[in-house]
Amino acid sequence: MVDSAVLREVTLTLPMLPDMEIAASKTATAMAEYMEMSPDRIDEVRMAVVEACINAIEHSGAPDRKVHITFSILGDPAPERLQIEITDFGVGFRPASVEEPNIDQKIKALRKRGWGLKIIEGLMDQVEVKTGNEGTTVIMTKARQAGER
Amino acid sequence: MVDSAVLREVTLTLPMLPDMEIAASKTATAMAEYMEMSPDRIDEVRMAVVEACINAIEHSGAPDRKVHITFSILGDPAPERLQIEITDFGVGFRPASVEEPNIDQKIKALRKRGWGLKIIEGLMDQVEVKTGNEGTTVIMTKARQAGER
Amino acid sequence: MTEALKVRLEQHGSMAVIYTDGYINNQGGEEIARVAYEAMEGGARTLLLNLMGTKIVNSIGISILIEIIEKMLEVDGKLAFCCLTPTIEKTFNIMGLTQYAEIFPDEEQAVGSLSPA
Amino acid sequence: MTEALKVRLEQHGSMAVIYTDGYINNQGGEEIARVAYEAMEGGARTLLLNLMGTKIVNSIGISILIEIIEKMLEVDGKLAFCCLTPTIEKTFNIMGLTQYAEIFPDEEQAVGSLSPA
Ligand SMILES: Nc1ncnc2c1ncn2[C@@H]1O[C@H](COP(=O)(O)OP(=O)(O)O)[C@@H](O)[C@H]1O
Ligand SMILES: Nc1ncnc2c1ncn2[C@@H]1O[C@H](COP(=O)(O)OP(=O)(O)O)[C@@H](O)[C@H]1O
Repeated sequence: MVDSAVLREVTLTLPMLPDMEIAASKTATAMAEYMEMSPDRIDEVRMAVVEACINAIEHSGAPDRKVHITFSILGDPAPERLQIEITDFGVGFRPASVEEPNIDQKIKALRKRGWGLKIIEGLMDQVEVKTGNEGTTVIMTKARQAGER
Repeated sequence: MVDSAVLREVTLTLPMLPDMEIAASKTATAMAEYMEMSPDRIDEVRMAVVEACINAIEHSGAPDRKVHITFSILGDPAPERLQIEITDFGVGFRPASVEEPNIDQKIKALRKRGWGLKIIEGLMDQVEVKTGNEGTTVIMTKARQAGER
Repeated sequence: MTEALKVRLEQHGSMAVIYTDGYINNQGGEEIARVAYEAMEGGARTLLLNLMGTKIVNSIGISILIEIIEKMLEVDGKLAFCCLTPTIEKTFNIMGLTQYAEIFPDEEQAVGSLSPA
Repeated sequence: MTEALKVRLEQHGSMAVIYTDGYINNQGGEEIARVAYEAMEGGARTLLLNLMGTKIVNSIGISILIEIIEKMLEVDGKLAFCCLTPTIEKTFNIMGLTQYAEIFPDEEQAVGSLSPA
């Protein structure tokens, strides 16, 4: 991945309340459409954003009860990638302790949840999780077109 | 208008760059859909938001080059109204000096512009403009359903 | 960026129909004007703007449409609209634009009413 | 708020089709489960989930679908999907869900393949 300029940056702050992830997904759509990402790729971004927001809402316990999102269009000179940072000021977690979900096990397990991070990783080009006791930031990027990075 | 609680508040910050008003209009749509506003009314909100953003982008000269937007769902206990505040930290203006546009005159005039505020007022239920040398905030609300306020 | 407005012209003698697809902002308005003036130079005196493919406009774009209306009136022509979203129609009403440009629900009714008898 | 998922059931003996319309989140998933278990109690052993009207799902909703699959397998039945958006299909592939629930492009092909011979 080459370094490239931030062409546009939009920030969104959401309350940690049911269905607010949809607002994030619409803003993501607007940014992705602006850079003329293809509809199928936009849809994948939308789903990843929804999952990351739900995680912040469900697991962070952030005292400000807000999800802070930054959408950045990267590229130089033309838009190449959409980067989305989803931050909560919550309790954080240990990614190494998160078990990789497995369908054969989940189909019989009591707890069928635990798919969010795997889905995010499968749908985005790059995903980085920064987490600690001051909170969590998930940074994910998707290129405008398949094959670009 | 009765006082009522803020049920949800979402903030969006946009760079003052071409077409960024579309991101604001999508976020507005998400909020309005959340409260189940009717599609025609949502469309009116969208257009008003676009106009207010364009004004901030075009006229404010704000040194931070950003438009700051707060979407609030008001009601008690159920959502009744969507309030949208669009703020720039720019030069402000004197609303009293803004001439009311008139089509008979505009059709012949050199300057055909000057419709934004009139359109916003026509499409929203309530509009308030606070402006001074620290910037401008346009506060506009639209009820979930016609007849409500 | 954001996909640019697409404009298509169909001219039949003194009647021309312009189809738009996308956001009528500054550039979108300019593109419509370019095509409209082309049609006028080709002899069009009745211009129908079919906005079926346009779900959003802004007041800068509309100002450019007012310019086209002015130019049409100057040559004793006229401009009309069809297939507007309810919000765009409401906006044109708020502006009083309907005094200078008729609005039709669909193209058939527009053509029926605008064609020289 | 946000319009709740709508679910419609069509049952023909041991085959049932569930149509969804809207967001499959927690509540949406629960609603599908409720209708699915109703169908199973009514004798359904093959369940087709037609997601034509669903453009977005989340992983909480999908977990509930996994629960339904488990319940179907327990009674030697099966669950299949049709009319998925490319992203939902990709997500089910990422999860490996397709090992336990077949995916069909449309209802006709699903019914053709699932109906008892
Ligand atoms: N923002 C977050 N704050 C705290 N913990 C998190 C956050 N995101 C994920 N986690 C932890 O990682 C686990 C796995 O998350 P995920 O894969 O999304 O599945 P699920 O949310 O269904 O459990 C969660 O159960 C939680 O313990
Ligand atoms: N956010 C703002 N900051 C500074 N001036 C503004 C702002 N919004 C509106 N104005 C002033 O009010 C005038 C009228 O605005 P408007 O009705 O939207 O029409 P237009 O933008 O086409 O001029 C503008 O020309 C400008 O002088």
